Amino acid sequence: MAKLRGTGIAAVNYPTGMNLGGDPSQALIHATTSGSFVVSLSSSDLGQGLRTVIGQIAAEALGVAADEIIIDTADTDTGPHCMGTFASRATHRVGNAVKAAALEARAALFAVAAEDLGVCADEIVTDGHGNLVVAGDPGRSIPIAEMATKAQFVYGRTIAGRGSYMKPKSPVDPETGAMDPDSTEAHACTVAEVEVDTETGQVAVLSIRSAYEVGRQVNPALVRGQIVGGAFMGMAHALYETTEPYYPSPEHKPKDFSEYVLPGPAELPEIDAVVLEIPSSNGPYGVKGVGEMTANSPIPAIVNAIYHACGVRIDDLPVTPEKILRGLGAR
Amino acid sequence: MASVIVNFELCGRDVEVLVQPMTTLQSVLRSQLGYTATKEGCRQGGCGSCTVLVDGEPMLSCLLPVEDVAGRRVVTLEGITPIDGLHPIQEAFLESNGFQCGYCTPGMVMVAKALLDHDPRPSREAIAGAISGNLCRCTGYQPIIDAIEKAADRLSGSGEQTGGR
Amino acid sequence: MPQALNVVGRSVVRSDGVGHVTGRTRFAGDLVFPGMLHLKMVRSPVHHARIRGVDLGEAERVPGFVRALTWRDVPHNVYTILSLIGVEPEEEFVLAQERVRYKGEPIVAVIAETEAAALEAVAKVRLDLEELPAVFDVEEALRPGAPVVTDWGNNTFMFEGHPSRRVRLGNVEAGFARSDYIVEAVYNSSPIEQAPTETTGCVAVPEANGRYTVYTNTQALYFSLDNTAIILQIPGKRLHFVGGTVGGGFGGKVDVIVEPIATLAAMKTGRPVRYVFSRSEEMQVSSTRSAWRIYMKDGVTRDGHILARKVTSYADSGAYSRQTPYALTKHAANVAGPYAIPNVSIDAYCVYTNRTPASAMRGFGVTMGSFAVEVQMDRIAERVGVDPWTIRFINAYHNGDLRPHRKIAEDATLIETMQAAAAFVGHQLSDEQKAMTSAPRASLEGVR
Amino acid sequence: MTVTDYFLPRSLSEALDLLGARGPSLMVMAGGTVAMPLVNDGISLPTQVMGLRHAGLDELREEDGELYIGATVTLTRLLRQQALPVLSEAARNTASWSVRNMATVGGNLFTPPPGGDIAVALLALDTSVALTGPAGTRLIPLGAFYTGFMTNALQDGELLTGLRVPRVAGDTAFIKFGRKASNTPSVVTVAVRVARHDGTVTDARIALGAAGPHPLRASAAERVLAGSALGPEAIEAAAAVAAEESQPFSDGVASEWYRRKMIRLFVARALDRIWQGGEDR
Repeated sequence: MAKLRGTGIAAVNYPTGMNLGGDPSQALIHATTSGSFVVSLSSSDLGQGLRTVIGQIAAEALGVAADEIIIDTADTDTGPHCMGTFASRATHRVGNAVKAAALEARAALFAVAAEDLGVCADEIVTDGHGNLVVAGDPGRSIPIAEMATKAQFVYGRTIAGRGSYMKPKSPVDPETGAMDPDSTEAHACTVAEVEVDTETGQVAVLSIRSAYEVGRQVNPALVRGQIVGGAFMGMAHALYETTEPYYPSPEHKPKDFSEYVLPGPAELPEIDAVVLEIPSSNGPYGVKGVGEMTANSPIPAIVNAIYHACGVRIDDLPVTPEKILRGLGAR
Repeated sequence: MASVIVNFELCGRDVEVLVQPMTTLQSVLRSQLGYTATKEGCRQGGCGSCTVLVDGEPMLSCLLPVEDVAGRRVVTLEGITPIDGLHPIQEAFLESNGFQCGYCTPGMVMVAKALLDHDPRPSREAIAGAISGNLCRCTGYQPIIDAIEKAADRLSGSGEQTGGR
Repeated sequence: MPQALNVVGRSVVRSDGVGHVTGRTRFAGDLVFPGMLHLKMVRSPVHHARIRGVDLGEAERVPGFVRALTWRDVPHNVYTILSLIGVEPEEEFVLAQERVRYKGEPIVAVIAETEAAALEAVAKVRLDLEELPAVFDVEEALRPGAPVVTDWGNNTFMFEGHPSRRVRLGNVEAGFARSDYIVEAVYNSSPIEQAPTETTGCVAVPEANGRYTVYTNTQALYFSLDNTAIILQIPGKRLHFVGGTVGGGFGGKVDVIVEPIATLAAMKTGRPVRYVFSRSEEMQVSSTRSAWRIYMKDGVTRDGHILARKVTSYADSGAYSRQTPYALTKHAANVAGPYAIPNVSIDAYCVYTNRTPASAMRGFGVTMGSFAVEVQMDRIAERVGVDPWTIRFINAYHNGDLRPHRKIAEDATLIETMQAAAAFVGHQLSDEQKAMTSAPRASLEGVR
Repeated sequence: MTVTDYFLPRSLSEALDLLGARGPSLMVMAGGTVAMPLVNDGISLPTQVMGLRHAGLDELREEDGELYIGATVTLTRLLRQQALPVLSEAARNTASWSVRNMATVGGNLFTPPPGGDIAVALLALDTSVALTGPAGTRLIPLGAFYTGFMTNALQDGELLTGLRVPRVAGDTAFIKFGRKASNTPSVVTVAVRVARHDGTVTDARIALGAAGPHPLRASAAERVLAGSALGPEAIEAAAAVAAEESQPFSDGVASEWYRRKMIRLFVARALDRIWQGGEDR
């Protein structure tokens, strides 16, 4: 029984946001009487942590702690329009909208704080710890929470903001394909190690190690979650998954998880990554989208590693043990 | 058709339900009793998201006629969640980001609970084996195994123990 | 000077985490309403057929049966998924009318007091179908004489007058002529299911004020609302969509398949209606990542520069195009890869077959393109006789480069990312590779 | 269909009475891991169902060197018993923990291929099944229980009540090969038992799962081994014959072509494991 090891790489780019643009997202923010902020959206959290990440962006812009943000999503009666959670767009698009709304709310807060502190609004800064401070005069400050309460009950003012972000829709030239397909691009390079059993054709993925460049990370733990989960999904795509096991024949279409073959926890390889942060020019705080791309580079990296291991190049996904055995037999 | 009355213990309290014959425990929990932590991912026994403990053993509530658990002790995720705070297993899942969408999480936590009750210090291989019937499409399992390992550390005393009962 | 950040960049604990680990997070399918009815679908048992008749007689006699819906009940019986962003044609029926074009296509919606009654009634609907020849292979589907899936005589989607989404830069034939090597391969993938743990579903509830609240796990709340309003021909203000908590999406919950019919059922019965896919529906009927066939031909110089790339891609859209045309455009924009190639010709076809319709999935249009490109890069490296890292450094795009879609690159970091990966795994790069950056080239000579 | 009656008999006689009274339209279910998915999806629409979970058929005991396994003994209990490690091994490689807590040994005999891994191990051990009807219990070899794809030797009014695993000579090996390491449908399941005397095979069993319409024995391959000196040559020959005589099928997990290759490989690997282990005890 021969077990052959090999290493493969792949390097990819991935666009952030809907191809060609034209995909708006909007946000509304208002302060509560106790100085927390409600962010109203109609954006869906698929599990990637949209609520958390969007809350962090709002908190950053407002100068408050993340747990002062209440995310109210998703309800079409209360949340303004969002195109949807797909196309690696949410952190970029919704993030930009929320940042804009937060800055407007911040300006409203500063205006009333200026009145309260007897200074010009542009003399006020946030200290990152929930306080409004007169620049150059740290002694003169007021907690944001207290200022928000006073805005309601003493000054009768609304601390609120609106935000919207849309990259205008661009056309495609039907002859040349000239188009503007992205807002920014993230990158990944993955190195996969595999072991091929030449008698069964089975592939064990030993490791998937990657470098990612995803602009600014809003929440590194959640970025890592996407990278690890995406690597596993990429491995599943590369080696196991198909709704048409004999494609293009429609026979033997799986109907449940016993027939639709997915790797399980016992197939988990070592998955690790290093992340570069090179801020984008148009994402909030320089973000790029990372949600979708994480399954992409592992697939060719694994397929290239299989070739390196046993000299069989399979160009037909998924790379099942049967295809490898047939490939070994044909050599 | 005549409905039938079934009594069983649910999370420490006695419940009595009136059901059509062979209604699943899953359906009773979710639709009649409001115990919606028990999820519905396939009703085929293939995803583990409806896992509950019956007399301490993990079982799939989608495959269990509720009549079969008459007189037995059923524990769902609601039953191990303290009123305030979290069970150490839940805390470990939270800290390790052992979930993304959260849909498989109740089943994962219930299997983890049963595993740690049987084997307080499982190897990573044993953890992977225990959760092999629980599908997670988001995380790639790594953070889930991390979370269960962390919970084992805490519950068996090498880490600080908080919350839970 | 970059501002110091206080919250962005920190791994704060997820704000919905406690809900998830306690199971208190509420998903759409967790909701139960008094008087709630259940909707199950009668689906085509064959891949392609003319519908001669539907007999509901026996189904109507099942205890608990409430009513059935056929295409005649649907005010505007076509899906309009991309019409909101201007992509035509409207071609997919909400409930099949004269023909079914894939196995599993919905024909009759059955509404009953319990799920069991709905399932029994579904089993008792009699379909009279005249089976038609079916086509499953993308290239076969494009040949003359192939069974026709669409209503317009061929199996091709038209992109502004062309049967493919085209990208043209330079002159590929001239590029091939100047090349030392030609590297050609064909890459295939079969369809993949998003397989979220929570299946697609919703509950539609009539409200006292004449509106309908729809609790749904859609990835796009307004998109679903607007499409539902069009299909039901009611003003959007009568709809209130609530969601935001999705038990895994991966693109599979963008299709607006369950909400319109569930809402119609609620309108017709005056009661809350639950329509949640079974796992087998999610597996067999919900849209997939499409299958791809990608022909790739590259002209390469002896020193490893790719001079020309010609790509012909076919996406197997299945019986309806849903969001696949969008993916073809995205595919065409990206299938040259993160490399500087002066002559590019891409034709990407959206092909109809008698298969479950494909639609969005994570990496839509790009995932299989990246697979093809990156396996192709290894083929080129082997042909040129350099290692896989080197071929990628030689061809990596820089800022300032003209991409095949004619946008100037401005966020290129492939080189830095590869350098980081090499360092991470301990691969030794050459001094030249280590010194490279994605900064604009000193002279465009380098890119020819 | 809406079930109108769900019976949970508390004894075998009660179960037999119900079966007699209700006839073949009474669906019989034990652990529910095969039947309930079909009911949940509306593929199976029974009106009357009998669950055997509380019918007292869950005895697991050793007597006179035999292991008696009640039909509703769960796979978890089979896994934990120590009398026959090969059965533990088979149970460990079947389904997931939660399913093993519910699925029964008897039910495994009714699981369509590629399921039925426990039955493969039982076949290699010359197991008999006890079929009990109004007239009493008859014992038939497990191999005779299967009559075709999803058909068996049960007669109207009979229940499968238990299994008798005799004390048999020889060494055993069990290998389940699937697409993944655990909780996997079988590509092929192999159980072998080889008795030897002074290096010569005196008795051999080769049982296969996912290699035909039901778990089956590769009898021709067994004959190749019998009387041979167990070693690479005999192993290769037996494996080749086993692959040839089996009737593998294509499904979503593996093609017929691949299954046949793997039958040959894993019969050889299982026999090799016995050969490498040396002659027993």
